[in-house]
Amino acid sequence: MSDDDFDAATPERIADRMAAEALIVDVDGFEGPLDLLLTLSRTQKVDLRKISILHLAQQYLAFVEKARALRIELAADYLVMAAWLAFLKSRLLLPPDPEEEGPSGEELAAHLAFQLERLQAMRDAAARLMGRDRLGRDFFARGVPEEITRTRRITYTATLLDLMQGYARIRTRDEFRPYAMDRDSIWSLEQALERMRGLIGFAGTWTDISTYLPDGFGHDPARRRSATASTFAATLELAKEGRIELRQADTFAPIQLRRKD
Amino acid sequence: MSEPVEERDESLFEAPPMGEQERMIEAILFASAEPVTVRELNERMPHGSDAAEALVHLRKRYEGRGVTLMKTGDAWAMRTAPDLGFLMRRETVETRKLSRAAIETLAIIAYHQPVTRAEIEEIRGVSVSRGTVDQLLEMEWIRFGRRKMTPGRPVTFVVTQEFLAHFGLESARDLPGLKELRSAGLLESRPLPASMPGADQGEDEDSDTMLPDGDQTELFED
Amino acid sequence: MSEPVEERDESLFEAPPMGEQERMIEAILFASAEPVTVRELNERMPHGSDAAEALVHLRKRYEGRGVTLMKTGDAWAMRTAPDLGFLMRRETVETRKLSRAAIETLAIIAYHQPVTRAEIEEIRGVSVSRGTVDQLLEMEWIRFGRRKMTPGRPVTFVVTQEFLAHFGLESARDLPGLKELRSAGLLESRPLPASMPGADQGEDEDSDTMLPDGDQTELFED
Repeated sequence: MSDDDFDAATPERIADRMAAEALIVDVDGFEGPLDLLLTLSRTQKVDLRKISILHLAQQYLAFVEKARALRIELAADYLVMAAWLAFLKSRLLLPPDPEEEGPSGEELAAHLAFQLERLQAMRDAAARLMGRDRLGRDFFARGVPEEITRTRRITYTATLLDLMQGYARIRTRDEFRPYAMDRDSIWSLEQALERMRGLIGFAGTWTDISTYLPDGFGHDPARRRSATASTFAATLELAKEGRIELRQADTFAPIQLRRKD
Repeated sequence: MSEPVEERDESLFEAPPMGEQERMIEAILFASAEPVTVRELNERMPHGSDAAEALVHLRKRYEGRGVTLMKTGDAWAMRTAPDLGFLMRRETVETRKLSRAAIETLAIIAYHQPVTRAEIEEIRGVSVSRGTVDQLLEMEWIRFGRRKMTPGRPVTFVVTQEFLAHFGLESARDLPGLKELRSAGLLESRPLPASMPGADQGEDEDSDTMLPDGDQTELFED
Repeated sequence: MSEPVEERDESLFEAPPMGEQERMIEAILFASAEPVTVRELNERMPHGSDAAEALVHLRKRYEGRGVTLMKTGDAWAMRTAPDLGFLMRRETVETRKLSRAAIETLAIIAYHQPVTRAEIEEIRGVSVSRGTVDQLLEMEWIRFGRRKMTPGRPVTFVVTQEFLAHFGLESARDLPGLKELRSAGLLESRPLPASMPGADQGEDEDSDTMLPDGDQTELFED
């Protein structure tokens, strides 16, 4: 078979060409060279296992030629396939060269045939799968599924030790009274020192000491007293450490501090 | 492989056999999210069907089964049998420690029974919430004792057999006394942490209800 | 205030009669839209019940009815009989139309699982778009399987229980035509001769040549 032969104007060939042209029109509809090859192979009207790969290669090359003639831009992989099929064609037509390495033309052709058959098989399988009775289309699940209600039952428990400790706690509460002092309104020296250490780094300019009172200690008199005392004590401590400078313009005037660099 | 619908409809000029109609309403009622009226059933079934009759058969078929046919208004629905409702529930049991308020109340009742609510409050130094007492009653660890012969004849609380069984006691008198508690090291004079309820006792109505959320969980340490 | 469940459990040291167990699984399966595993059935039924045996009875009872028992994997579900689908059009939820690429990809995954993206591309002859795989993943019809023990350790895809349930398949072994395809050698991974286009693409991603024989069959045995 030659190209001339292929182009001969027998009715069959014309049908082939018309098919090829029809294909060209919707070249976008193909999902790549293998898809195109599979479609072309159908024009051979034989079992995919008996397909003539040589003929198929010629059909494909003719298709690519037509596409070129019609100035249809083919994606690179179509052209790669065309080049490879041209190579395969020559291999199939020429007697095998004993010097040549790699698989023979027949092996390559057989693999291509396998790929086509496999793709077709998968397409058939997909169609059968989608044609099965399907949930929500052919058979249906319960329309009002009932939720499993999960209830949590809580049981309480206690040990004898809990009980005795609880009782002991109540009966001896008076012993603990001195310790149970209300510390809510107290701002301790330790707390003040810790707070000041963190803040003095930012005191580049003279700042009123009262601005260092912790949040929530500025209004209630008792809390304010406690915080003022501890904060003042803390500044003294920091001044002693040489970390800050203190100044007071007058007796009872605001005390100001500044970072000592 | 669904058959074309039209073909089926045309071949069904004659109503399908009653057994077939029964299957049909069974499937429709099963798949439907809402109860279906007889009229609607007839509309959906092949021409000439009698849904009302098919329903009679279907209802009989499901008698005593795990699923039953129910009529609501003039519509029908399939539902799981009411006696099997327990299968639709999943219960998880969680065991928690009694709250401090409950333990203290329980301890006072155990050591002082029979004891009135007012007495419990006096000993605890805080009022006892209804919830705490109810919880202990529900657990069947305490019960009402005889009324006190004092003005107002207040009810008293005593501990129950269940309480004794749970704590492995033969009688409430077996509870260790203060002296024994001390010698057992249960009364070491350790200050209460400042954040503990009872620290400013008296204002603290009931530690159960007054505590901020964060503290609440701590009481259920488990 | 007795605890119904505990009491029930205690009174049921003996398993309920088989007829009763049948009712129970009937109710549970009826109430659930999703398949329920035998294990879950046993967990939900009273102690000592044998869901597997009860299922045999129940399945027989529903044979030929408008509602039938279907098995997917080791889970069971009640479904309307497929031949009555025409009555149910009203309940149909329009499912998103799958593209041809998605359908083919799905079929390849189902028949070749576990399968890598490179293998899917080799079979289809084109690259698989992310969107296609994402769509199938989102529908929960496919999921990631174990990585292949080939260079690059590529991820694989397998179909899910949801896929099987949707298509009414008991297992992946029941895929239509699976045996024929296998005996025709169409589910084998044949190495690509070196000089073919695509042979060098995705070099390390995966190469079929590295696949141990019988890898294919392994996963249908579960």
